Amino acid sequence: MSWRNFLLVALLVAAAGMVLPRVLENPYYFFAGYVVLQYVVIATGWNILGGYAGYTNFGTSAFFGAGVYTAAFLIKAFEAPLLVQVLAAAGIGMLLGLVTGYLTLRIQGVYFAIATVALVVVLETVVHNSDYLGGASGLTTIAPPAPAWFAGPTQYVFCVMLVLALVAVGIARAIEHSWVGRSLRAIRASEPAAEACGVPTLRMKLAACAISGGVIAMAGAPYPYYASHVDPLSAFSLTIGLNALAMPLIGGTRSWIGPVLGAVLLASVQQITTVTISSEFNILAVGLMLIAFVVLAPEGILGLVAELRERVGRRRATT
Amino acid sequence: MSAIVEIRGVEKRFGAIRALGPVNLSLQPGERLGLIGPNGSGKTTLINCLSGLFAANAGTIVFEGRDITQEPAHVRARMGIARSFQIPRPFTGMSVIENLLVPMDYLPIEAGAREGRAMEILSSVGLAGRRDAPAEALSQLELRKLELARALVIEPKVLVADEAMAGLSEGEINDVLALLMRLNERGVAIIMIEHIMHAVMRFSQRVVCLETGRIIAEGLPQAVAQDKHVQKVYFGERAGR
Amino acid sequence: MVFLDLALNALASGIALGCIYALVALGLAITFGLLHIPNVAHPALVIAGAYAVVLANMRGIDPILAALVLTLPFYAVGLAFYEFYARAFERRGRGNTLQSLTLFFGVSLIVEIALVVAFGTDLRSVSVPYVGRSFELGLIVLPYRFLVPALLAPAVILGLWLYMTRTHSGLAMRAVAHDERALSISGHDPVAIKRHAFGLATALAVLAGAALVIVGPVDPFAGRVHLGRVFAVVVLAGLGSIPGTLAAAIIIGVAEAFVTAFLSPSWAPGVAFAILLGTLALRPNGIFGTAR
Amino acid sequence: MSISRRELGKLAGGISIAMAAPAIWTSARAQNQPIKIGCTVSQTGALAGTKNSQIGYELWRDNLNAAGGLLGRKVELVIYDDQSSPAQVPGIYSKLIDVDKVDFLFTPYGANLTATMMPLAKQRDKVAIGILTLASNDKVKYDKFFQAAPWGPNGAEDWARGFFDLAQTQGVKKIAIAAADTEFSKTAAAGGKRVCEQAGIEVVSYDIYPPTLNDFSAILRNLRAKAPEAIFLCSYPPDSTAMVRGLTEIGLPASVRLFGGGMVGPQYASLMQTLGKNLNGIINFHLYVPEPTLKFPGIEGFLAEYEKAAKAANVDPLGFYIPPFCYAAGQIISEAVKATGSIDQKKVADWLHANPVETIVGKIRFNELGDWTERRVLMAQFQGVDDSGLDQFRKAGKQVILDPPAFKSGELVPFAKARS
Repeated sequence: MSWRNFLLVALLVAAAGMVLPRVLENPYYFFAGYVVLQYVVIATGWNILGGYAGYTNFGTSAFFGAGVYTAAFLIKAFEAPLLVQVLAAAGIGMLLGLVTGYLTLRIQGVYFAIATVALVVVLETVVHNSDYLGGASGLTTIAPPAPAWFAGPTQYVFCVMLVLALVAVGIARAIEHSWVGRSLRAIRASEPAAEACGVPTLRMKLAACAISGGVIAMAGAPYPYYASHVDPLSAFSLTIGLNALAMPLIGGTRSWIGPVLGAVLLASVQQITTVTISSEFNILAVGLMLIAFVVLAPEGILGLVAELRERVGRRRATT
Repeated sequence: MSAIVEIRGVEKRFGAIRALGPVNLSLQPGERLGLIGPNGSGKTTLINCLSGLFAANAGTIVFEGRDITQEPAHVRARMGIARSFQIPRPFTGMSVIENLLVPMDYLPIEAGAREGRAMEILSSVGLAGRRDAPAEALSQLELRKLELARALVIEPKVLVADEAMAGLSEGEINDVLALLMRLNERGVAIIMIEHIMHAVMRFSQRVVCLETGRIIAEGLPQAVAQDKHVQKVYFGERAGR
Repeated sequence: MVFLDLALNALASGIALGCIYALVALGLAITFGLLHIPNVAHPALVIAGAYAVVLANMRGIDPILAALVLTLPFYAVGLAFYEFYARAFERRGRGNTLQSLTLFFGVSLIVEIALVVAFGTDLRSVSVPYVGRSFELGLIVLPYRFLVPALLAPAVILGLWLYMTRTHSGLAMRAVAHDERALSISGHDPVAIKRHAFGLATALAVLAGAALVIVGPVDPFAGRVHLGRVFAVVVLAGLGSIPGTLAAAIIIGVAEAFVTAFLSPSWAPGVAFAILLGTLALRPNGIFGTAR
Repeated sequence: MSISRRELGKLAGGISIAMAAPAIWTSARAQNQPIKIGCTVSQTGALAGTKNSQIGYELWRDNLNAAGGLLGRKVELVIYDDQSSPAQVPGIYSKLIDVDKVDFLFTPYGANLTATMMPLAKQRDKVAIGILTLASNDKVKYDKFFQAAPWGPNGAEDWARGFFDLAQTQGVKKIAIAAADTEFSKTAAAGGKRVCEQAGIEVVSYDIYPPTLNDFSAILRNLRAKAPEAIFLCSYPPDSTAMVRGLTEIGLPASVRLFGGGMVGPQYASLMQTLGKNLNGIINFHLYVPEPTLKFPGIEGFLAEYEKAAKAANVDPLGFYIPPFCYAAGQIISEAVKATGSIDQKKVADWLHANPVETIVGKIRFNELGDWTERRVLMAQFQGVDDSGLDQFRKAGKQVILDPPAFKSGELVPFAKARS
């Protein structure tokens, strides 16, 4: 897909998203859609570091939670508008990515993954001990009302998340198709070789970590608006960290479309199972799906498609 | 003629173990140097220190009159110190030509000229026909060639070939040797680390032998090969008999 | 005097707590540290072990005794599971970190739900005669429900360490972490060794489960709170170092106990991870790891 | 074309009939459809221990349907798993309201989960019955929210007041407070602290600890030097167990006469069974205990039915704590619907504000925020418990009610004496 086509599709999606609340009346689809889009942003952000550069961030919820609490803080302190919250969250996320990256990216992959877990617990402990942020009880965040143009707050926050998702995917795609993406792929394949080719690996990894952190934190910013209440358990939830890596895996980590596919698929399945299987078996279904994917399509949907294409090509070649 | 590389008193320790040094070694521009020594003698450690993957614990490394001891590897690469790896490290997930574009991203080459330049290098190593093949699909020989091709992109002044011929057939060894010779004719100084003795001896103007991190012999290939000490540590009991 | 009392007891309970953390982390020290398989399902397996011990205890069997016997079926489960894992990944090429993480994430969800279905969601505990009493030595008062499982840790670790350093298959297991090719040249089947190691790690889960359920009651989701900490222990120890695991766990346990006693208990969970972050920044290979 | 005023009137009338027709048709059809009540239950995750609430709902539904339903219509429950995660709640409740078109709501369990659905309930104007959620309506101030649990008015501050009333009558001057770092416990601890300040009781220590803590020796040791006469503990099941064990392992300062208050855990059968006689002397809150002063009509029958269902579902076999209030939550709705003969949200809410409701947990009157007008959180002391198992707790006399005075069923025994 060329840049022009990509932009065209993105604009179409954005326009469709803006019109949707006028056509589709039932607000539930916007609640569910919000969650799916939120995961598109998270998975896309995660993939910039985890997929392109090959550094598994296990502590995605640290960045997500930082975004959530940045926004909650801004609502409580200044009743700041959503746009300000999103930008501030992205800034904090980038800063956090930079600091974590500086502390830990000099070390190899597995250590980095564990260090990010540590970050989650440290941030969660800080929030727990902060009375201003509500501690364990959380913070009720009655956000300013939605602009009149939107049918309701959910539709509004859905559209905001849609824009964020397009921005995130745009960033990921831009990186992927540029020299930055090429350097990150080189790092993923072999760091010493990349370094020997003149790639400033540490600087590139820091950049990827910061951008990735910024995008993930951005995904957390509208949460206070969406849920009207933030609490440390939701903001720093293990589920977010695990979904963030399961989704790109399911879709495929090599290209921007992979995390998008994975997020849409897994988040939809999760949304659907919770409201159709009204028992603990909804979790079981998700667990089985993850295992099935890893075993049957280890390179994700993209890998599967590539394999199929190759097979078809070979068959054509033989006949 | 002043040396292009000056290694002075370089040491490398891992914890309590001293893997290298102190080592003093200089390389003349356009020289062909063979680096030999048994496994674990510190050859790769030495060139890791030279290329900047390891920070030396002591000593200085001077390149073209400039102290580069504190420079990170990517800076040294851009200055003209290229290397290949003992075990080929292709950039998987990319095509062959894209592998060569990675170093070019950091060189002042015009965007339009890059592909042509990359193809030139691919042709020179005989990989032109594989330009769009994924790196994963290459054979052992092709991987070795890609490794060298990638090193050539930065137009090195010094090239370190770390066992570039391991696992190749006799004919393929000759291919690679010829390739390195052509490069050297263009003025590139080459350090060859190799276990295949006849290749090193044929190729090198000067040979250095390392053992337990120190240089134990240095000189003309024949002289080093005859050295009692070298024979004992390197060729083992059989040669000593 | 009060200070001394607090400090001594914080030290004692910190060490005890650390020993218990070490037990939980031990299986992971093998799977993650030696085999490089990030088994995030390990804590869930530990809880499954705890439930198995509870079942045995309902028939009046001592939890530690029960756990020792149960190591055999758990070992077998581990073997079977590794076989599945190996078929899914390793024989088809490499199983990268991301794929394994996702696989084990799925497994832990399934283990949790299986426990819910089998046992319900109520807290379960064991009854042992020594719970409720304490060991006293001078100023130190340490509840037996900590002391007994804590003593289990050094015993298990010593056994494991002797096994790893003195026996043929133990040495092979450590070798597989470093150089698989060399091992297969010397006539070992790396897959068999790894399978054995994975079985061993799973068998250790039931011992850890017994320790946890003696300390306090468990529910099917209790493994989640341990996940971060056990990984922290394994990394702090330097991957694969068995004695290091004990030392790192004790460092974390003591740090938590001192923060609880002298600062505020609410900061305790963060402290362990702050240590980890600091250590990783300063000594990337863990406190007891050697540079690679 | 000109239209006369009369014609315009006719036209308007025609349009309004045309527009109303589908409404009439749907309401006729709705007559045959079940009345739906929706909620989430934490079937998985950290709060999965509360999933026995579902049995409470189901028994209410079954009894009601067996007696002919509501307004001649069947009653149907729509229940989903919220995975103990507040993030799941808004989406699920929107599904309940907007897709499943439920008529009434129960909240999820607990305040953090409920906080994310309250604005939605208010926005969609659905009557919502609170399931043990503390102070959930204090901020939102929703006029169609009603609390099933007896926290009473100003719950955040006062729900555990009984403990402090007892402390005052016992002449306690120094109290220590410890709470798990969770929403319910911290709210309770903060409320307790304020009550103490008003009552002139000195709070000698105030500890917040992480809910994963399982070694309380440090906290208990720190307490020794401060010599409190009462300890107000707000804990969750795992740490409740650890603390009760700590009582015998480390021991309490001899000065302590009252211990307990806000512990969640000793209400659950599994922990009561595990801790057995270690519970003696502890004074702790409860919502229902089988004492003679609490013989509300229907409660015993309910517990008998619950016991059978619980066995099949592998959940808490006693069911004193949450399920009766889930049943009562259902009754709050069914009584109001019966009385008003309607499922109109406003009529139901107005009726509930104006009239008391008879339930299996007693007669409930609601104030303007939907809380019970009177606090009826029990402070009960474990007395004469042995290690014989669960059945003893089904009899009166094991958990003696000390407060509120109206329900008092026995006398306080000093802590040390109760444990000997």
